Amino acid sequence: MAQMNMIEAIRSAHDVMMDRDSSVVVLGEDVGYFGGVFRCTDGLQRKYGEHRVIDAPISEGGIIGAAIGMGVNGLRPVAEIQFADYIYPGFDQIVSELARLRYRSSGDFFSPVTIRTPCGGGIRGGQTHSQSPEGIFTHVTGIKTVMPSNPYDAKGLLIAAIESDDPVVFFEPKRIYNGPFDGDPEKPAVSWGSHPKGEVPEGYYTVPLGQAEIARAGEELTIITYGTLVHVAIAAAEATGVDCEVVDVRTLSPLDVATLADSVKKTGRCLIAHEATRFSGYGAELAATIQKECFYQLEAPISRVAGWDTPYPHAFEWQYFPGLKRMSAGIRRVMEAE
Amino acid sequence: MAQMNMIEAIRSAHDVMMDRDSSVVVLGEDVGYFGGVFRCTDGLQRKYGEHRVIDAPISEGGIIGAAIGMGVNGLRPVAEIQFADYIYPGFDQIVSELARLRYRSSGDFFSPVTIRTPCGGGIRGGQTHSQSPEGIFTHVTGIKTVMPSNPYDAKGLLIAAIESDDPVVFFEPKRIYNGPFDGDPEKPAVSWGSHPKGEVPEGYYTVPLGQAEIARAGEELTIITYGTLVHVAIAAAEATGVDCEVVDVRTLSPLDVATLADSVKKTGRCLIAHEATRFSGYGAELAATIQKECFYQLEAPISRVAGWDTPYPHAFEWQYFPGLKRMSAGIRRVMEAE
Amino acid sequence: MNSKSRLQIPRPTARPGEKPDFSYLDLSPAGSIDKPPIDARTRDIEHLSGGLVRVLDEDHSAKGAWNPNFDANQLQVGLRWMLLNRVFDERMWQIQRQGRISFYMQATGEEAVSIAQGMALRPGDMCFPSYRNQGLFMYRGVKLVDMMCQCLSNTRDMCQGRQLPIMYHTKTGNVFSVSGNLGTQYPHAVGWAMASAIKGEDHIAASWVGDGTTAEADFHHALTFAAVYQAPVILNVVNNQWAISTFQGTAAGQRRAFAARGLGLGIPGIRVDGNDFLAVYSASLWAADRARRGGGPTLIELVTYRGGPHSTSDDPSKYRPKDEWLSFPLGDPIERLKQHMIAEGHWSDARHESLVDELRTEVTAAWKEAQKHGTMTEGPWLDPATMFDDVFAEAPRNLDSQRRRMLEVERGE
Amino acid sequence: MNSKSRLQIPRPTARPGEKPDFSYLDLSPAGSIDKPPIDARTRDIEHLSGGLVRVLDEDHSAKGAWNPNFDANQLQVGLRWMLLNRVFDERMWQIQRQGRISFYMQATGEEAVSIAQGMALRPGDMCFPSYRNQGLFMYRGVKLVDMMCQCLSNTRDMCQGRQLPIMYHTKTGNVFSVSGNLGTQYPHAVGWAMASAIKGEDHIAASWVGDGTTAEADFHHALTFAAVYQAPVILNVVNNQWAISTFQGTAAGQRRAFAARGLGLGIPGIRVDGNDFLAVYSASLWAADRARRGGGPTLIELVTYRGGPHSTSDDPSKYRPKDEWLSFPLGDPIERLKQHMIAEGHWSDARHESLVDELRTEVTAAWKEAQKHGTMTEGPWLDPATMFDDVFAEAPRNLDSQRRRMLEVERGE
Ligand SMILES: Cc1ncc(C[n+]2csc(CCOP(=O)(O)OP(=O)(O)O)c2C)c(N)n1
Ligand SMILES: Cc1ncc(C[n+]2csc(CCOP(=O)(O)OP(=O)(O)O)c2C)c(N)n1
Ligand SMILES: [Mg+2]
Ligand SMILES: [Mg+2]
Repeated sequence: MAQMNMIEAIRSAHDVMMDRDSSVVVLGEDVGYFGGVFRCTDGLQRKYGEHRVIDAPISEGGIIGAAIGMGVNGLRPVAEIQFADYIYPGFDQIVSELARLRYRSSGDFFSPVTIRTPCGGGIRGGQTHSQSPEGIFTHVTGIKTVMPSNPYDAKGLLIAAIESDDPVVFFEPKRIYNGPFDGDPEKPAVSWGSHPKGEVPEGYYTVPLGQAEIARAGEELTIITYGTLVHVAIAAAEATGVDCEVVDVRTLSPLDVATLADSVKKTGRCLIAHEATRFSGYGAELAATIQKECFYQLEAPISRVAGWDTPYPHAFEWQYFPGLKRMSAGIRRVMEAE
Repeated sequence: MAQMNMIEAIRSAHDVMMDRDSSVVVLGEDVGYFGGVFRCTDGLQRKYGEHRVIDAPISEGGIIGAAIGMGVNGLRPVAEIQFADYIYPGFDQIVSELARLRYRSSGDFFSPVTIRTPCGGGIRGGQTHSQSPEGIFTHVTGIKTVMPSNPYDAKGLLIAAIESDDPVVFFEPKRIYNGPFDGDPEKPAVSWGSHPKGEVPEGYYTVPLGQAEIARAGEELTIITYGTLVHVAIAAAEATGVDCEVVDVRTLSPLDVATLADSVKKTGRCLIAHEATRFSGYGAELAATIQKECFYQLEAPISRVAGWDTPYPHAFEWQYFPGLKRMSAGIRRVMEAE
Repeated sequence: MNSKSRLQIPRPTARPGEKPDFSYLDLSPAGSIDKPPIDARTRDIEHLSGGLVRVLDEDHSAKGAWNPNFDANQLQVGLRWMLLNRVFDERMWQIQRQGRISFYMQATGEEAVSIAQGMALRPGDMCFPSYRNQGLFMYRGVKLVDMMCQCLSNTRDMCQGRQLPIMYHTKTGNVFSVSGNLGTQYPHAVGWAMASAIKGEDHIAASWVGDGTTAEADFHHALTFAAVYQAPVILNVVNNQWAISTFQGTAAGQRRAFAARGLGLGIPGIRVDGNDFLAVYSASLWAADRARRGGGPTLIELVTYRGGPHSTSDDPSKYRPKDEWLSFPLGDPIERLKQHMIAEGHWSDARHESLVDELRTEVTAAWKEAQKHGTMTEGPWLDPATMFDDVFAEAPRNLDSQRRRMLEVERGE
Repeated sequence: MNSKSRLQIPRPTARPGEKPDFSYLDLSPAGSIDKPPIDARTRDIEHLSGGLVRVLDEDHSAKGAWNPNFDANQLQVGLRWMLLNRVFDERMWQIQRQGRISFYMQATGEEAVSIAQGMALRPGDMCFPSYRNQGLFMYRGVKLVDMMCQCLSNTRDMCQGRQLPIMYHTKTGNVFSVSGNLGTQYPHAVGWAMASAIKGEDHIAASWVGDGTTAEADFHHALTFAAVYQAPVILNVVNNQWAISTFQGTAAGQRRAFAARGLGLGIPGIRVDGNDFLAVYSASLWAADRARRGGGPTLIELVTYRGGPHSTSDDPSKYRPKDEWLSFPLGDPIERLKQHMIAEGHWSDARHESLVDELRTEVTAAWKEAQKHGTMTEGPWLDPATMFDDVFAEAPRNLDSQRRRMLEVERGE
């Protein structure tokens, strides 16, 4: 099997789908001739032409609005928003139109748009290149929200997203585009080459939407997380010596409650982690759901490890990022509670 | 003291502040000559002139963007967004600019904009005149999010919001503009005249931001809610005969955790209610916080009563709205759990 | 503060109690505007955005290069649908006033827009309407009874009770779902048209927004994308002078015509007498041909007047002179077409009266039929369980369990 | 699908390996455009958006009605600041390449924009810059060392480490905080200008966006509000031909000049040779005077070329000919002003060299000083506890407790 980093896996997902289905088109800022600022669409325009890989004006609202219209006319658009921090100008089209079109027309119209966008910090991008706004989208019914944590899932989930007749907002944690990251910025970067999930089939396969995965089996405590923090959680399990079960949510909405709840019922303890700011973040929904589902099994309050409730500060990236230290402290906090 | 409904109370807050502070200006669609589609700014243009009560183009993004610039230049703008369902075109300016300006300029620049917008259903407005998007805004750090449940609070909180140097998004539950509503659409409408919180001083006063209030004292179960559902909760307490303590959150962010947690520690049971869709709604943050703060006192899982995870359907308003029946069922659910 | 303010606040020419004044409208005499070839360069046809394309003259004759030279039958088709639109609106307004539907919006005075443009487009062309394009739905085959059932949110409602009245759609008739959010349909039309071009088809798209809506972001997005990719699309601005209480000057409509909004992007604009059925048809056909042959987008401004209140929730006497419509120099589109047909010998007052009667009967019959499928107070009822359908292609678990919960509560469990 | 597609995809005139081709630029000879009175009606000055206002001629003389007739001192002031901008950028670029700051963006080739426009505005006027207006910050009094400290996110950073390098602001210098989000500053400028008018003051606002950014919603919002209220504002589009890898045609810049974007709203536009220091100054002063006297907004397009990569994260050799800048017909603004000054007898190569040396020394000194306040690798350090400040005017409880938690974790508690 091929070794791919997340960028290559995402590119490959595009390639596979554009090859299989001539209705798949790609649009976004700098995605065409240049191949995207993160290179996720590199080579696609050369292969599929500029009528299917389209350089768009700098207008996130226009990109999503036009993509919706294309989708209504039988295409299957994949729109790239250059950074998740810049998705807000397209927010109205996502919430008011994309998410509701099928509902309001009783299924007569729908638009199978996939919106891909890199999110998260840890690349010294400052507050406008580091945000994790996924929680907001999970509150919008009618769209699916996805965030992969590795190349294998990225490709499989992206193919599933493109194939889905439902709109999907697909967040790509850019900190792990090139390799997993365990939350310690002092350590040398590692590549996906040595990671089992860096093995990615060249061809078509899917990872179904709506299914969480146990990323590390364990007995003492469940860490529910997704994206970059999956790797931090695994590292913190090793670092603390606590036998954590790490659940990778993968599809944030709709949520695979059963996999999460089963794990917490088993371990009796739960830590929830994400990079996004804590207050009203997606972790709140996870905590609310788990306390409800697992109340009688919980031996300690559910704890959250998350970005602080501030914008992402350029200078204090590592004090802001919920890295190894904070994850470990969170594990200890939950383990110590009785 | 005067009797006011919520519209009159809101209008009075504008009037008091425009009179006290010549830097207060009002802008929005149809707010000027016409006085607003809900009449909240009626008479203000006649009194303060068209240079301070400004009819704006239909451009929520432009209204908020321009208001930010006005605020930077020493004015204190109060912007009306005609329906909360139409706030999304201004979302980028709120999230990326209004909420972050003080932070990114280390306090050198800020813009004290208040954004008022009617929210919620129950007026046969269909899915684009009924939304309750407050949860989304509570995830945006740097702005305060407020929703009053009665005329007295509405005026006092709005004055506090206008005076605040921080930006505030101020949600007005339109279902209770003219009178409290206990969630039973079959009952005749009642007016604020008979409600103690319909007594509103004519002049200046504030209800401080960031403080919850006990709307009904009780011992058996705490219902945490806000806006229209405060009244439904009180009615459900009576209907079920359960001695509920109803906490009116009032300021959703920043949250007055202590008042909420103290109540739940006392009662040992907690029901959270809002009209917004449930998944990743603001109730999730409330549940996540309360389970953490009150874990050892909780005798039952925290339960949520909320709008279903669908758009607000025109025909099924009363099946959608978390009214008396659902609130009562929620109370019983929490009381029966052991 | 007022006294020193230097801000310039646009003001309508007349408010309640004042004399209506439409002197701000730049009018051109019927037949005075040339009709350029459809492959003319934008730069060479800028003047079309400043003048006013008119065919029907004061003396009820049809004049000039834009005259589509309709035969009697075509004229009668146009008149019939405009009248039906008017009669339907009147009836539905009454019905709302009786409390039998929750909301309604009329297109009174603007019927030429939907009908003439509907006729100028081909069935395979896709329409992205605003809420005032009910005429388009009718003309494109949606039955009156189905429109009424939508307004009733009853068991035959095409939206299954999910939408406010008038938010119609028709998949087979190629009219997109009306949105409550202003202007969002504009970039959809452009994207749809881009897809049509990508697929090598010659269907075009058309969309409609009001004068006030031009201030929204989507207006700009649509124009930009249409210009960049030369999308085969007609972008219409229905300038009915008012946006609820806000007159067109608050959307900068007084400095320069809305038709000129695309010029800076290289999109030609035509300003048309929106109450002149023949002019509207002809300008739209010109733009459609242009788009279909690869000439790209056209912006059409349709100058008209919102004859009625904004909606059943509105009271225009609060903000404009009661008799303003009567002074509107472009009159009433139905009356103008009728007089033209009479002048041409194709029509008479008597035939007109009997057509009105016939349409009223048709509408009454439809209303009777519609009520059989349920009203606000009487069954049959839509099954509330359906409110959980179509959020996604397939209901995920949370929706399924909420559906069960809802039914339990409704059953009092 | 490709073969049958009829979509029109805009294409730059040259890609890597191809011969640069700027034939698409409509150029006017220096001195050939008239200078209308500032109270001219928009309709009468539309031609200003099509031509190209130029003062500096091929022979280095200054020509025509737009010549501001600067004396030697004014010319030297302009040259000095443009050079400082260039020298500063070169140095900061190097510094980033050495890994000593995380990111940088140059204004190479576009220095006339910030400096000439800075000079044309009054100190009380408020600037809402884009990320390529560092020259404005310098000219308006921000010390080089303070700009460097911002780029270092060190203890003297005006942003307290919260922003990416180059996102400066100065309250006293009246330059707004640079945003990472494109175009958001445009409506701020209009709102600020509206407030100025409301307060009866005669300060104006100015803002800058790039060619690519014109496609964003905020561009439209700003123009609309500016037109409706005749806000005293200058809205600049810096057309440097590229938006990262996307050429200006993808923002519809090839069909019609960006300067024409406001015409449809009644906003006059001037297209200016953005590399002609004198023309930029003069056109900006004209627009400023116009705004100050109640004439409303002006849109200025500054035709220039992005001489360097988009940012330190970019590699333009991937998408445009390496030598494209060399062929740019409007040359380099610094070189052009220098040659003019030499031609006028105010300057010499030797003086130029020594000025460059002097500025380099100044920049080096500033860099030395800046590092004393902390670098990425060496202290002093900003206190991380400050990251919880200024989210709100006063930190609410959750932020206070998070601050404590953060400090505990950092201390290993
Ligand atoms: C995004 C958005 N903002 C505001 C509204 C509220 N609203 C509904 S109709 C209307 C006026 C629209 O005027 P115009 O575009 O001229 O269309 P007309 O009603 O005259 O046909 C407004 C402000 C809305 N529906 N959507
Ligand atoms: C809202 C938003 N979308 C996308 C980006 C990413 N981005 C940064 S600069 C840039 C290109 C801007 O080009 P232009 O407006 O021409 O300005 P220039 O860089 O040429 O000065 C893009 C797409 C952004 N910063 N903000
Ligand atoms: Mg209108
Ligand atoms: Mg550019």
